[in-house]
Amino acid sequence: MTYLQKSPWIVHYNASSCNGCDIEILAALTPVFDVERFGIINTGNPKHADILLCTGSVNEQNKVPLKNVYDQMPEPKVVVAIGICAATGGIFRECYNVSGGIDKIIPVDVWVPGCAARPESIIDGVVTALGILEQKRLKMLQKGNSDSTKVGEA
Amino acid sequence: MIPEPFVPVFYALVYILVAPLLGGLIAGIDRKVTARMQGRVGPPLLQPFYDVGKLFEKENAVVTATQNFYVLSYVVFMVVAGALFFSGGDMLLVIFAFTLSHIFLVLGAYASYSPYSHVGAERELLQIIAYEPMIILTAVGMYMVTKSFFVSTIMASAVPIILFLPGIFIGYLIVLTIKLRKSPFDLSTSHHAHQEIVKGVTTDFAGPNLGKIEIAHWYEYVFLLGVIWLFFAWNPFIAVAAILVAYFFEILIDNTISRVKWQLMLRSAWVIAGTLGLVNLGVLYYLRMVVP
Amino acid sequence: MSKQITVPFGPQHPVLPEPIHLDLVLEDETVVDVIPSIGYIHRGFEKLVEKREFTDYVYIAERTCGICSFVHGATYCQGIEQIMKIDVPERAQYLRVIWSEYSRLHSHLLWLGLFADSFGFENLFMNAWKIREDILDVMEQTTGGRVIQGSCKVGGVRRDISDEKLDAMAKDLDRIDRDMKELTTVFLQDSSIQHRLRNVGVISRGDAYHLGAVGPTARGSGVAIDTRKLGYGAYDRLNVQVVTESCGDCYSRCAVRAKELFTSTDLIRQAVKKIPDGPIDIKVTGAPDGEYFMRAEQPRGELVHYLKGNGTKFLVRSRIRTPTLTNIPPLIKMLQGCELADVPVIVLSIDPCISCTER
Amino acid sequence: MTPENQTTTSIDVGKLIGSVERFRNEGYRLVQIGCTKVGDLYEINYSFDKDYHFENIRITITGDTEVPSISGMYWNSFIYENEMHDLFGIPVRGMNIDFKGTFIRTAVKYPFSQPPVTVTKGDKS
Amino acid sequence: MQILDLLLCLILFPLIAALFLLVVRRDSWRSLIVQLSAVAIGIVSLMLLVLGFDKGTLLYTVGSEPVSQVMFFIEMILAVFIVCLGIKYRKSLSVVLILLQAGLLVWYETNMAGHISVGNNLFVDQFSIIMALIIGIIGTLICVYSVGYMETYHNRHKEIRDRRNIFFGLLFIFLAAMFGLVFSNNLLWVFFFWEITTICSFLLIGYSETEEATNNSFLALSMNLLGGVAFMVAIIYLAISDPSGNLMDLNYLLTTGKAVALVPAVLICFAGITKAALMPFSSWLVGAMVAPTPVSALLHSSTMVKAGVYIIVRFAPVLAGTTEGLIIALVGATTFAFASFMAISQSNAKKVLAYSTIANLGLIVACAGVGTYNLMWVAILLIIFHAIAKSLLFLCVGTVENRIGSRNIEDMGGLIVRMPKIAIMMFIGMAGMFLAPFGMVISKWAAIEAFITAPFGLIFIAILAFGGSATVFFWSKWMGKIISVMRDQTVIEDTVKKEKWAVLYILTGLVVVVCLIFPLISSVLIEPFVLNIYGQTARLAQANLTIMIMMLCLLMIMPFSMLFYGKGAQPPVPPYMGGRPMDDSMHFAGSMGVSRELVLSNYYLEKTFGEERLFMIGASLCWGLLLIAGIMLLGVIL
Amino acid sequence: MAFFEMVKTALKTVVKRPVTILYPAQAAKKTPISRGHVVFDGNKCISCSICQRKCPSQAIVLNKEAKSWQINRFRCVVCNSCVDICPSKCLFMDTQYTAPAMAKGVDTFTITYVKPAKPE
Ligand code: SF4
Ligand code: SF4
Ligand code: SF4
Ligand code: SF4
Ligand code: SF4
Ligand code: SF4
Ligand code: SF4
Ligand code: SF4
Repeated sequence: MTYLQKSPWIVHYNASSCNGCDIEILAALTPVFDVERFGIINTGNPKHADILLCTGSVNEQNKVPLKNVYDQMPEPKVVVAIGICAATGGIFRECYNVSGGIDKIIPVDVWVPGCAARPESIIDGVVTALGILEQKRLKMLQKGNSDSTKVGEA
Repeated sequence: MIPEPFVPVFYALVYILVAPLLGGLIAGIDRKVTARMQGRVGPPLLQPFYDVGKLFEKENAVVTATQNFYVLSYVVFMVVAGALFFSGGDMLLVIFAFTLSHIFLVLGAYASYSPYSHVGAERELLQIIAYEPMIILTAVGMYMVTKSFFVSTIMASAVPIILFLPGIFIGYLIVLTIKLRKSPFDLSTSHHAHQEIVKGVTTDFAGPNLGKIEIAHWYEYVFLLGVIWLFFAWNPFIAVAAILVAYFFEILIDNTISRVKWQLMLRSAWVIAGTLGLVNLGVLYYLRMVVP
Repeated sequence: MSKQITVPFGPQHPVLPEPIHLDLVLEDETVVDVIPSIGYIHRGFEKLVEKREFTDYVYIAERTCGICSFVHGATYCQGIEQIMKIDVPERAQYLRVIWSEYSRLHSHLLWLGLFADSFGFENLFMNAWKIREDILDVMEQTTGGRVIQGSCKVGGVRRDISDEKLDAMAKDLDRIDRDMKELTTVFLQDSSIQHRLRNVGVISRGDAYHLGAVGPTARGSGVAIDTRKLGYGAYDRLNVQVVTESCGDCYSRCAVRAKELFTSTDLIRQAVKKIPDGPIDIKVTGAPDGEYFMRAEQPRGELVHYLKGNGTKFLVRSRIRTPTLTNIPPLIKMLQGCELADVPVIVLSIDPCISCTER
Repeated sequence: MTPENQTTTSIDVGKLIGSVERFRNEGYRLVQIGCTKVGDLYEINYSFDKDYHFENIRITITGDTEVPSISGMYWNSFIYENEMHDLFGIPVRGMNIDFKGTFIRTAVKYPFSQPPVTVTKGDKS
Repeated sequence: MQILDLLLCLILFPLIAALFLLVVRRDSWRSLIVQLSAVAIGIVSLMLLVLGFDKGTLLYTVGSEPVSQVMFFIEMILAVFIVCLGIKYRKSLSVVLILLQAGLLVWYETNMAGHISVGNNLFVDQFSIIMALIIGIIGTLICVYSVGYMETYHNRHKEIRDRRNIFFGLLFIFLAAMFGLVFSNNLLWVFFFWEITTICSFLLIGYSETEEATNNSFLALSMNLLGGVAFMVAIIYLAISDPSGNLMDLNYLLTTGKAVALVPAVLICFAGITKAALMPFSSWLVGAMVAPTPVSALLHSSTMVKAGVYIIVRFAPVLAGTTEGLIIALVGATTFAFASFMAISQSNAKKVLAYSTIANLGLIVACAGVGTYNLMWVAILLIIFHAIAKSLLFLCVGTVENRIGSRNIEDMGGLIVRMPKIAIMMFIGMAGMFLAPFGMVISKWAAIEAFITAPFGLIFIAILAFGGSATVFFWSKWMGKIISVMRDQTVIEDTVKKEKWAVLYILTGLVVVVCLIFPLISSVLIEPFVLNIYGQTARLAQANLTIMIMMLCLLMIMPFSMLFYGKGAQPPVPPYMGGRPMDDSMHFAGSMGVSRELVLSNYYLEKTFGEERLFMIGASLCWGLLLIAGIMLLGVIL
Repeated sequence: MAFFEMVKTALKTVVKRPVTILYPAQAAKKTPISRGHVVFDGNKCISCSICQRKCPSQAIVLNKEAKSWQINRFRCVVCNSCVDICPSKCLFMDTQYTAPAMAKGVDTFTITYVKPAKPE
């Protein structure tokens, strides 16, 4: 049994998006879409979060905070890139200040396309992420077990 | 049945086992009702349990290993305080144990030397000093009616305590808002943290530690609602009804009021304790002690 | 030893949907120093004019921001039209007004929600966004997009709205008005909200004006500037009421926006009544040669698109001066000496939008 | 739609402070300061508004000309002047709040002073 | 007669030690003498406990006339000495007061002393034994600690004249005077020792001879002399009301009943209030912090202020149920609340400790003023617990100050890493001050339970509730400061001296042990004493005791959970900084491209709990109360 | 000035049905003109490559030799530009949005259009 899939807490970071995708993430929290139905809470704090919802094409200054937010999330964790900007830089790909795509900085597990990504699409993306989250947890458990056996042997 | 001297132990054990279940359920209902007040469907009823289960599945990331100790102490003493209460112990001792447990939470936040935890810790302390007088006055009020600080005696009393302590009761409900971390007094931390200080005291706790804090909250809920019971102890049905109404009232307040700043919190909590509480006690004192 | 606390406020922070970077220096909870920094959203897309034809640049202009997307598109198009002296069909101009005002509704509701959240009033946030969904529905029904509408183009608009739909929209506004009335009453009357807003982040009329405040930030301090009064688009044929408040505090700014909701619905009704039949666009030939400072009223205030062309398909310069950019200096003034708990409230009170500010 | 009446006056850098002072004294507000690279020269527009009356003054300079800050008259000008420095590399003298090039940190230094790019054809990346 | 020997030994032995210390100038010798005498005094006071705990009140006659003559003589010399100093430093108030006091004394000696003879000059009962233990153990521990401290102190402060012989001499005279005070049954003797403590503290506060120290020492002197005058008036009043001098017998006086004893009781309590630094006289104790830390420790825990509350507690039975007693209690309660509030706004560690002391003394006086049997019990408990925890805290702060060169709480961040042992000791000391199940909270709890049945108890409970919560605030934030784990810090406590460690360990142990065995202390010493006076006594319910002891054990087990987490744990991660990384030197990327240091300070809430404002309010309230008491007293006399 | 202005709304909402759309159990909000994803009809494409040139984010790559038309849906900002501009109306905007995916890929279509023989 796993609770991880029933209680995915999110943290949202706007890595230089145009706001379009961000307000759709927020909209997903509000009554009409109400993602709390799935136990999703916007914690606003990477240390409490399981899923990083990231938007935007990642500009020069965002590299460090984005990495930091990701690093501060405890394992297991997944990253969902929301919007076209987050996927490839989209329409801003060619701008001098964007790196184009979140995967340039941190590993991404799920891509949610759309400009702006619709709330429903974001819900789909998070649901897809849940499966990956569970896999990661199992992997973590295995690793933990093998670690402890090692300690036992030594 | 259970031999006499073990009855309190039995109650304490029941509390230790049942309170988290009940507390989690209360939290679940709370979230459900809150969602409905906002026109949403809300999470499943058992969501709080999923959350805590999840937290224990996560990595225990700490800023300093000492955090583990403070959190564990927080939980343990919260349980001790509640168990003492339900085993019929001395109210004042319960209150002190309760404070002790909170101090551990605060220390845990301080330990991490992080700006948000730090501000959260300071605010948590401000909350403690805001509600503590009122809670002590509540105990004193109970004593003045029943001549005992022992919960067991208060429980056994056939007097409708609420009739003697209406002011105290209202005061208690108001500081309860602080304790339940509800608006307008969710200063030090709050449920979803759309807050200037992120998650305040709990900012730098993650995974299992956060789960423990949550469990401690559940124990706390049950204990705090248990105090409401005392006001109505003479009739269990009314007591249950009162708890339900009171809790609904708390949720309603949470949903219909903005967060205040610490100055107003301290002022209102103290003024309420100082007026409602003291006037109530004063009148009672006059009736009981002066008029024979 | 000073008793100070340094708080790195942002870039990642739950009350900020967008990265803002402030270094706060506190004593107890009083802010003694605020040092802002920006640059987390700067993409540098103004330079894309060198790569995209001026007719295609509108897609980029729209994505300046996901909130006033339409206004940016329209302002850009109008700027080009000014340079090229294109006479846009009447109907298109009215449609632009209608969509602009819907944008304002959606933006102000969004803001009211976020603002409520900044002082911990979750229910109000939910309610505001609930109403906002009605507006977005209309947007999607008429443009095909919820937040990025993409319905403007140089020379007109890309979609028409049928007259039946326009009437239905106008009728629906009555219900929305009612909901918004209930919502704004809470904002304007509730005493717990007043406790958080009154006398917080005060900026005087003179300061607001001279520090360059625009939009509700200026109008909250009693400076009656509203670029719609310039009469671009169809605004010169509509009765635009300028809402002002005099206190210059967060409450005033909130009140201005709350009241503007109703001036917007009013404008939409007026427009629906007056909108003529006819074509919605005109064919554009040639290329812009010349320059223009196109000014328009975004939900957050005066927006300036400076456009300069040299007769080729590629512009020489597009420079977007957004309301938030010019509202930052007043914001710095407002933050001085406030309480930590007021910081998000004050920051949000100018309705900051970093996306277009940094471009 | 009625086009707005916009006047643009070109002036010399040396006259800048004097002209801005005039606007300030007449109660104009600063709408924006913006820079445009035209060929090898830089046009800097200072726009003012009073009661919906728009006035623009322009200086045209080479990239290394030092521009005096107008923050003495308009406190808020630092926001544009820092931007001008960070994006165009134009040195501004005497800003009240000088971010020293950290206002907008860019991957490319002074991006707008780079020569304009031509259209990329068939970009396959 | 064994016990009498012990009493005399306790009074005289420190005196002899003091004489040696005054002449010895070699560090090693001094250290030896101090340590030996400390051990000796400690052992003798323990012997007193062993032999005397079950004996009730014992009275002893010791040669009265000659001793009294000597005392008078010494007092005159001291008066002259003070007058000289006062003139030198232009402190007219002190001069006036000492002249007034000396005048009264001379007048008394010439006009009345003739008829008066007190049979039993010395006495001992359980309360005296408790006080003797506090003085004999804690007081001497502080002296031992001082040796090392003063060495470092003078190394650090070269500008201060090294007068350590005088310093240690004074310390031991001080102890002797305290013993004398608690064993004296003759009020004149009490007064004599009372004056000695005043002057010792005056000299010790002024030790560093800086301007501030001198001013503060004179402030302390004036305030205490004011109390001394009141004391003298009380004595004269007694002498007038019963020329035979029977009333000079403290033990007798206490049993005569309110009619006779009330007026002197109130006057002496006034003296006690000045000495215990209650409001409005609290400023002298706060000012006394300029003295080297061991002096503060001594003043706050086992001597001086304890003399003040000792005498008030003695008179508690007389005060019980009187309006005057109530007023004195109110002065105490007001002091408790206001001092606790003021402590919130302080960042100077010693000042916080000072305000905490003042608050607790206020609480003790509040208990004593109301004076019912259970409150008397509480008052004594408070005296014990406070002495131990407070001395530990002062010495810890002193040690820290010596190492880090600051007594500011804000500089104590991360002590848990830098000076782990000291930090844990401070932690325990602070816990002892405000956390369940440690001493002070037990006492506070008992106080609530006791006040609730006392007349007008509600007022006191309310004050206790509000003031108590303030206590929680200022202690916790300080605790939080020392336990916050900062990175990149090194251990710096290994240079602390051995004997200092010994003292600190003993005191830390005492905090815990006394808490564990306090039921025993209560039943053996306090309860019989209270029973003897009131015919009934208080105690905590057995069930509660068990629970508290369980809690204490739990608290001691908890830290072991750390071991459990030790293995297999991930390395710590940096705190949440809004997405900005922080490096090991606690810097993060700030605005305008600067690297900014993370600084965290506690809240001091100056605007709400500012010292000046609150002192004004508190002091005026207390002045008002004292004025009322004074008027009532006049009414009684006339 | 009034206390608890919100109470009325809150209580009213409690008893009313939530406005939540139970997506995915219920269908998503959609309108006939919602912009979802671009559909390509290889039968009609005349390989003019206007779409490729006009696409603001260069999501389309046309390869005349290979007769392939590729769209990178993770680059497409669904602006409708290509649909508007396509001279042979072989592009169409479907209302269904592109589903989230675990990898970014490119959709490739073959152009099957055969130039009708010139009527002689
Ligand atoms: S994908 Fe579109 S809506 Fe989303 S951030 Fe990018 S441009 Fe904005
Ligand atoms: S804020 Fe506290 S009570 Fe609320 S969910 Fe979080 S941890 Fe629990
Ligand atoms: S802090 Fe924000 S998210 Fe959390 S309960 Fe309050 S309003 Fe809701
Ligand atoms: S508008 Fe500004 S400059 Fe003019 S008088 Fe007012 S404050 Fe002064
Ligand atoms: S102000 Fe700018 S970023 Fe904000 S909503 Fe408007 S256009 Fe978007
Ligand atoms: S007419 Fe159409 S198909 Fe022919 S070259 Fe031009 S764009 Fe291509
Ligand atoms: S919809 Fe827009 S972005 Fe997408 S392929 Fe077509 S032109 Fe390109
Ligand atoms: S899809 Fe249409 S525009 Fe694109 S190449 Fe084919 S025919 Fe031309």
